[in-house]
Amino acid sequence: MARQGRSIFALTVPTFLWLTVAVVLPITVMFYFSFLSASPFGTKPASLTLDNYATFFTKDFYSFLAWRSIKLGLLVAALCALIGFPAALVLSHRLSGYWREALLLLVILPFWSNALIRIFAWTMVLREQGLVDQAVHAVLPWAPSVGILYSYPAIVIGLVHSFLPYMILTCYISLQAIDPSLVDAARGLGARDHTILRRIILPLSFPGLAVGAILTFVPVVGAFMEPRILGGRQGITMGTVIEDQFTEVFNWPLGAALSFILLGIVLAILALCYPLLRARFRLG
Amino acid sequence: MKLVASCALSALAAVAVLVGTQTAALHAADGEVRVLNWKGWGTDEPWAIEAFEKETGLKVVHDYITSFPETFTKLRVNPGYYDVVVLNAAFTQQAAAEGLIQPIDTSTIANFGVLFPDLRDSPELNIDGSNFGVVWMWGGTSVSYNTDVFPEPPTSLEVLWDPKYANRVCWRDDAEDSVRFAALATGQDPDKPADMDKIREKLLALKPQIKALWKSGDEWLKLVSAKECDLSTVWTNNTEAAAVQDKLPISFIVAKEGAIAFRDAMSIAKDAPNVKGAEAFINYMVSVPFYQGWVKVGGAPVSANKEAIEQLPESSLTRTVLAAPEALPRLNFKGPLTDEQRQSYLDLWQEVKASFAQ
Amino acid sequence: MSTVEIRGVSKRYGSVAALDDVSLEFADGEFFGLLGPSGSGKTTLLRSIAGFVEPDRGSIHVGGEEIARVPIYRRDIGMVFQNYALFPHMSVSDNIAFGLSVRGIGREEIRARVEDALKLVRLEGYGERRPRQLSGGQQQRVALARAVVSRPRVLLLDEPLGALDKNLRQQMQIELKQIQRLVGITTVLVTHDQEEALTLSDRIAVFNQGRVIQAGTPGEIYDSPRSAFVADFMGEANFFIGRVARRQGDEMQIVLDDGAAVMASGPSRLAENAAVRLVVRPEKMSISASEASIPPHHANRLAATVEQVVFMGSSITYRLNCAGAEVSVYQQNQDPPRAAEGGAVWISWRATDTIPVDD
Amino acid sequence: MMKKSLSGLSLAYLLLVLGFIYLPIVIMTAMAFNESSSYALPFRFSTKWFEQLASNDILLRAGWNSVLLAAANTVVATVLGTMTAIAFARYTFRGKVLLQILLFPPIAIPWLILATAMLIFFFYSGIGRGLHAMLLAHVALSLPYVIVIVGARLQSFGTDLEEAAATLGASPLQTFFRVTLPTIAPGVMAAALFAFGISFDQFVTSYFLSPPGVTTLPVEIYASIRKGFTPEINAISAIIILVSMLLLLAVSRFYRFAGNS
Repeated sequence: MARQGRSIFALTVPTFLWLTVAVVLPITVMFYFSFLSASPFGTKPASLTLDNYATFFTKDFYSFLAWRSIKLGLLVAALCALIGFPAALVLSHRLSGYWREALLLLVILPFWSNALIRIFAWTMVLREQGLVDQAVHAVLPWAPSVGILYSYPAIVIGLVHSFLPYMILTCYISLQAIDPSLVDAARGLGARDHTILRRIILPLSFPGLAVGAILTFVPVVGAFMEPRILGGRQGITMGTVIEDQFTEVFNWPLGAALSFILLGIVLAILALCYPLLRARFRLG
Repeated sequence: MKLVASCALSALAAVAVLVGTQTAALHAADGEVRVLNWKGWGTDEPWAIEAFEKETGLKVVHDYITSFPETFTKLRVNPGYYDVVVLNAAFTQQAAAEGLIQPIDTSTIANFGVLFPDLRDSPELNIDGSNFGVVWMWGGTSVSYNTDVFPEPPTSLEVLWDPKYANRVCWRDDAEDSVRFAALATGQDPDKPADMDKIREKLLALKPQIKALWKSGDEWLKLVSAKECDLSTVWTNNTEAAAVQDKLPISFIVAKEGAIAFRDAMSIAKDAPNVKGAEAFINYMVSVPFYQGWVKVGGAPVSANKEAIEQLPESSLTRTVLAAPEALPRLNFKGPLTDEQRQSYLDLWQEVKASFAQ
Repeated sequence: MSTVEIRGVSKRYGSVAALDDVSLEFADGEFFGLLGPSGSGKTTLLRSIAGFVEPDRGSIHVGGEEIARVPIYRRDIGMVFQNYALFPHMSVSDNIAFGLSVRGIGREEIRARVEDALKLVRLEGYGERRPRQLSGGQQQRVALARAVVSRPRVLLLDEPLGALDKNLRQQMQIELKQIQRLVGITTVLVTHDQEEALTLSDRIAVFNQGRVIQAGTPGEIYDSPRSAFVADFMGEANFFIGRVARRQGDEMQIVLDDGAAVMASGPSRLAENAAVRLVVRPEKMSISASEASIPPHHANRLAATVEQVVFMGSSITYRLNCAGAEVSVYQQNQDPPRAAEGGAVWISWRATDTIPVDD
Repeated sequence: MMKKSLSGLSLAYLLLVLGFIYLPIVIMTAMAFNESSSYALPFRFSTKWFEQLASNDILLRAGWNSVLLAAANTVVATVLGTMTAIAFARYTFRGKVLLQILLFPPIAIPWLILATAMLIFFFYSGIGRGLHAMLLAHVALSLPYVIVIVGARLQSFGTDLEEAAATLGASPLQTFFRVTLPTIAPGVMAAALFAFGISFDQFVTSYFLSPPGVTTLPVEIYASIRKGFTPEINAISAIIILVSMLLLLAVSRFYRFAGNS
């Protein structure tokens, strides 16, 4: 046991310490701030209060926006899974050798480009007279103009684009580990494609799908850049509201309280799903 | 394995180089003037830095902000680092009260005398007899319009609410400006609006008009370039830059209800390591040659220097529309707001935006 | 090559005793089978020897050396896993060479020994293939070659043939035994398949609920099970319950519950009047159509009714009802069938084939 | 379905997805060659942004800083994250759930708030600002991604291979480098690529934690947005994407990281 204990210690302590210094302690400080009546370092004396948390419940639009952000997160995660899983399946089980490596790289690489520039590029695609519009008119000249920029769908497209690589990647990793002989065996037993998909591939690749969904859902709930630039008057989210508390009015306590409420909601949703996932697929 | 090893090695080398660069940056403090400002807001014009460095032998180092609250954060966490800080005059009092900036010995600023006295000696900058900021530039936030759509310039703010331009307004996503515009449009004092419900009503009524809510000058320029907006609320100097540099069909008005104006001033940070250098830099920044240069490259606001103003071309929008004698009385210079006001403005504006999204 | 001594080893998981005071000795070069139902502790013992499990109490000695403090990788063992655990990213040769190369053995020697190992398992020419490209039986042989190539002190086999189909399994059993004889490594086999254990092992230990129920040669275990569990687990057994009526030396007369008397012969600790459970192996019994045709040396005889006759090829299995109890009898497929379903017959056996067992 | 043949339909689908992913990248690159500084159309070809970039020392230096920082982050985050993922997958221990929960804040709390919190804490704890602080932050933000990505891969494999290696005489280190790592290499490489991306595009924390005078590419880009950034940014982004693409494609010729076929 001692030997194993040492290994665990050596494997986890660096990460533990790193996260403690860089995340836990700063967040603890911020958590403390969220109970202050005024911003620290300001001229006004600050006292402890629960008002910042109460604000969330007293102003109707906060809960409206929180719910909106969660719906957005679910929608984007679902779309990413819908688009990304088949792509990962093709990559992992229909391709091999150099092309598989190359295409996988091509999926991840755009992630290295600047998010702001990517978003501005989307504005050129989605606006009236933009690429989509012109493509539609090239085929159907009489069609009405289709500018979907500055709308809810534009936000969704931008976010799906930002997070799709996560989903493809995590699904790919799980799918790639499935032994093809398992599938051959199933086929030998007379299973059809959709049965194989449902009974073998989906359950076995579920860890990847679940991780992909978490990595998509969680950050989308707090996203502010894509909604703000692509959403027009639809662009307000919980993320932008929190951002404004920090950048516009220097109200760290309220901004922090709102973030912790959002974090709490996200963790609660994940906690609700966790036993379900664990029981069924031995996740984690 | 070799690949992993070589990756690790190159990364270690990278860390070493990084640490090297950084120490170099932190230790070359002598003979420097450190400026905290928005990026691309005059002080970092390459030709200006070159001229100043040549004249004084001092090196100019810039650090940038993306919002005013950030200025305060940066000053707090880097005490004794910055020399010159560019602040909107509405924030100068607060910075002075928090002890983040120090009084300026105006006798060392040769150009101090030729600044517009109204701007120079306003109570926002001259606090209890001490000058905490030297007024530098001023400009407006107003309504700009597409000159192809409007052969005749509109005259009233009401055009923003005109159903004819539904879905064609690009509004600056800023709580304070939004409230101030709505206050002007409803005939209230933008510094102390009495009827906030009226302002809420007015802003809620914008819903069908709004095409996009923009936050940075860059976003706005891209919107206008793509011909997304017939009307927008925007800084006047950005409008002029778009018209002159990007050749866009655009101009702005000072509406009959008025326009919002801002003043930026230069302050010296508390415990600035190079006060002399800071004074020299401020003096250069309010000089005629600097303004001349900035006007030439375009996008300059209005100088607080009486003599420099003459450098604006006769045809410039800034001169003919904003600084026109008949428009000047309609400008409402932003006064300082209390924290409570800022918070209530933001709450109001967020509530309005939430209803836009419903 | 070494002896393995296991002394008083116990291991608990929570309230469950996976190993309960187990003591065994494996002789040098011996092929030892650990047999038992799943969860009986046999795998836990194997993994304790390998080092994956640390016993709570007791000691394990290999070649006289206590190995509790020796890390797995210095225990000098070879192991074949149920799913073979071949390294998918290595060729067959590299798989086999792995144990040699981590010990820092020279390239040339490795090459030669891998060649030998491939020859040993009759896979010459397959060295460059990937494990995925081999059949199940071939993968099994690679796993075996990999485990023995570094001449470990002990070879551990964890259900090595479990993943193969029946024909291949029988063929591999023979090969496995041959190879083990050839390399002469002390070998421990874990299996739940009694036939496999009997075929391969020099000696067998039968496990149940964390304890060794009985250990001995396959013949001892099969012919003289000491308990009902062993008798039942090792092949098929007919059980009778009765009471010792009379005892004289090694001879005993037992009266069954229905009043019939049965003779048993052999050493026993049972006193007169004690309750007793008897086991008779189905192949030790004969079926006779009439009392007269019962073989004369069969001291025991009972009347029964045939319920089912199952033709098995080399033998025939009769299922009979004998005074309410179900009895199975195997007969060689030599003579014409002695009874038809529904017929009344006699079953008989020798007194020495009656085995009294503990409950 | 598992035949390694590529039907037209699945290829078409993959290309469609790739097209979706690359659409903005293509446009970004095209705008680097467009004369307008504000993405205005019609398109007029010009290389002036590349010429201006060549003489823009600040942007070039920022770009170089970004590459170095991202490289350092990639190595540290990948190594630490892989270690932790292994501990998660192979052992049960006290504090495991706590550590797993600790992974959520860096993903779930908006980076702006995290960055502010880091700035305050680093300032008062004496860690200060600078590249070391940026590295501290970037690694913390990358770790959760590395751990889940590598973890997903590890979960697909049992402990058998590692046990087999141990019985064959491989020490834990030998086992790790010769068995575990090659098996999970696809996951580790993918995680490394992500870690690089997270750092390379990391604006908020870099911005808050960079001392004056030391900037990275994203910091330069965001600081420019009040006045408007020029397509020089597109030009440098296009160059970086193209160079890394060629580099990685070349590497993948020699090194398999998409997994064993």
